[in-house]
Amino acid sequence: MTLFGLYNYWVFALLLMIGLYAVIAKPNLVKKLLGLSIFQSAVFLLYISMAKVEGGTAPIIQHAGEPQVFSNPLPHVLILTAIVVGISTIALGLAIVVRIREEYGTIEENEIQARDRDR
Amino acid sequence: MYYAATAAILVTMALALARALLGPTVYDRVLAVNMFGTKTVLLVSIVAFLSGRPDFLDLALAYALINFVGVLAVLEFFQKKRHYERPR
Amino acid sequence: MIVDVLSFVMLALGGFFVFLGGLGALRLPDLYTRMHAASLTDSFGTILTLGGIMLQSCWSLATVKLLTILFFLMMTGPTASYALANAALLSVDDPEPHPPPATET
Amino acid sequence: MVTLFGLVLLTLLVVTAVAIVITPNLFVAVMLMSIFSLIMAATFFILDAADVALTEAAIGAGMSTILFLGALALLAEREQRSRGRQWLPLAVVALTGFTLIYATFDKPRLGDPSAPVHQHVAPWYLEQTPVLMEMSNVVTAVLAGFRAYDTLGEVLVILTAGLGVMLILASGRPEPSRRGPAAVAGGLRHHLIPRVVGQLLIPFIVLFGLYLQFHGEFGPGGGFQAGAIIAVGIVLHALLEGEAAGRAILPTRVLVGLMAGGALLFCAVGIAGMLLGGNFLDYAVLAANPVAGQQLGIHLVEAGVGITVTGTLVAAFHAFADREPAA
Repeated sequence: MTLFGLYNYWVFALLLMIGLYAVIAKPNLVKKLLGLSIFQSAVFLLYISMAKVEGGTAPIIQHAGEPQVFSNPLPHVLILTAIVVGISTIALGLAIVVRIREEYGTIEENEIQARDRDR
Repeated sequence: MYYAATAAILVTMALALARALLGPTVYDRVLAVNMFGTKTVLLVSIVAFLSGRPDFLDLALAYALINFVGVLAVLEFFQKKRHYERPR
Repeated sequence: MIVDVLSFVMLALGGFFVFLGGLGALRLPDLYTRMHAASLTDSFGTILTLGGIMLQSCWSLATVKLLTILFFLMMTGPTASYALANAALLSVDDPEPHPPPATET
Repeated sequence: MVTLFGLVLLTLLVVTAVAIVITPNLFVAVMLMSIFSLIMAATFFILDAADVALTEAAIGAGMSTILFLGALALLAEREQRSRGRQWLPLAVVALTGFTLIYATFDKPRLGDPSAPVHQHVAPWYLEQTPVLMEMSNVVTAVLAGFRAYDTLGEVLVILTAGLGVMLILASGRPEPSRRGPAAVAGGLRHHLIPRVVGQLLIPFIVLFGLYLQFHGEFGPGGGFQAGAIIAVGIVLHALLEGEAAGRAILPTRVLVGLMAGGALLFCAVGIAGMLLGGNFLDYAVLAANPVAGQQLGIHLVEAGVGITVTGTLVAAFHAFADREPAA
């Protein structure tokens, strides 16, 4: 497994870049939010991969006193809360997109900018 | 045998993903999502046994319940869209 | 011993049916046949796979949880298929916005 | 061997992500996002993060899909083909990605027990949780006990975001028309079979959520997961019976009360610790015995988290479902 020992991190980098590309290159605002979601998930993957310990198990103690290997609980805590915070911020973003659609009649960034210039 | 079953499930996940990518109709994609959800439930159940922590079957239970709500949400979305896009 | 053999056979068959369902969903020509492949073998594969694990769990809390999972999957799977087929059928006489699924090859 | 399965899942993850960015249909993109979340949850499970996998399943595959569809019902489904050159973003992304991958070669291998992350506080948490709190789930103990101040911040962020969604979508509401939400409000009432089966499932979903809430100290579970799953149950009722019936069981003022009440409960536990002579969010003084105090404090804090998360997610769903698309 040492050959693929870094595969998780490579996937993290790829996902991060796919998300980043969607955010900076796609004019559609919903697409940008989906890209942001992918970006977030990539960061989650990085943290959870770092927490993994070979031969370990999830940090829930089965029999007290018995020596056992556990994965690192701290990144789990950080990411668990970050997932819920992530969906709240995505919902906020979607709400703003819906209002933009009502004001401008479009959710394409270039058209919004064109309409702003005309004013 | 656990490994063989898990491998079969993973291959099926890949096939379902291919169906979701190819389409061609939106319903095919919803079908693929639903299939994918069921396969995830099976995968998690088997892996929970493989890693010797059967108490994690709670997760499979959660997936089984949540997946269905997703499909119903899609159905409701279709109905709403049809309603709005009818010529006024 | 017999239980072990039986559970292995069930897991193998379950995996086979799951794979068959996936293959059918990819290869069959139109939406309804694909749905048929997916849902029919989905149910069968699910019963066999979960049943195989259940035999290994030797009647503990895990068995009850597996039975619950099986029960929910048996209820939601066919319902989801029905709802999807219904939505697809209704959309055929709908001028917009989705192409009719029956014309696909 | 299980790690190998994880590698296959990661590969599927990349394929799905590329497809999400490429597809021009936003509905398809949302469906693929749902698959993406399922793969992500399975990956988390294989990487031994049971609690995180549970959260990702409830939030990613459930609530996130529902919210995206709710917003998409108010927007155009097709994305316009982007014209012109995209070389600059592509170059930026390729350069950054190359740098990141180059940097990974200095990272410790996956699962290396001597990695720096595992040396600092984590062993202390794993060692002290059974002693100080007599709990089995270390994740819950760290979340609501050792790092409760952190979690309080997160809960306030969630509350703020939820209020933001409600306020943004409450303003500039178009005049309700005859064809508006009131006319669509039937939900899936005319689809008999999904409706009956769905109604049958709602009590199980809510019960399962409560089980996760109160079982969180022994197994995977806790306020965030429970809140998300209970919210899905309540949203299912609104999907089946229509928006009006969904609002009738939990009106907006009750939802706002829940959102604020959960966060206030959290703060109140902290202040109670101060009044009883300890520090902010110091649970040891809450009961006669420090261990009992820790457990009481963690239970109350988790309950506050669960209430706020439920309220926020349900309120966000209603904010989208209650609107109709601009002409």
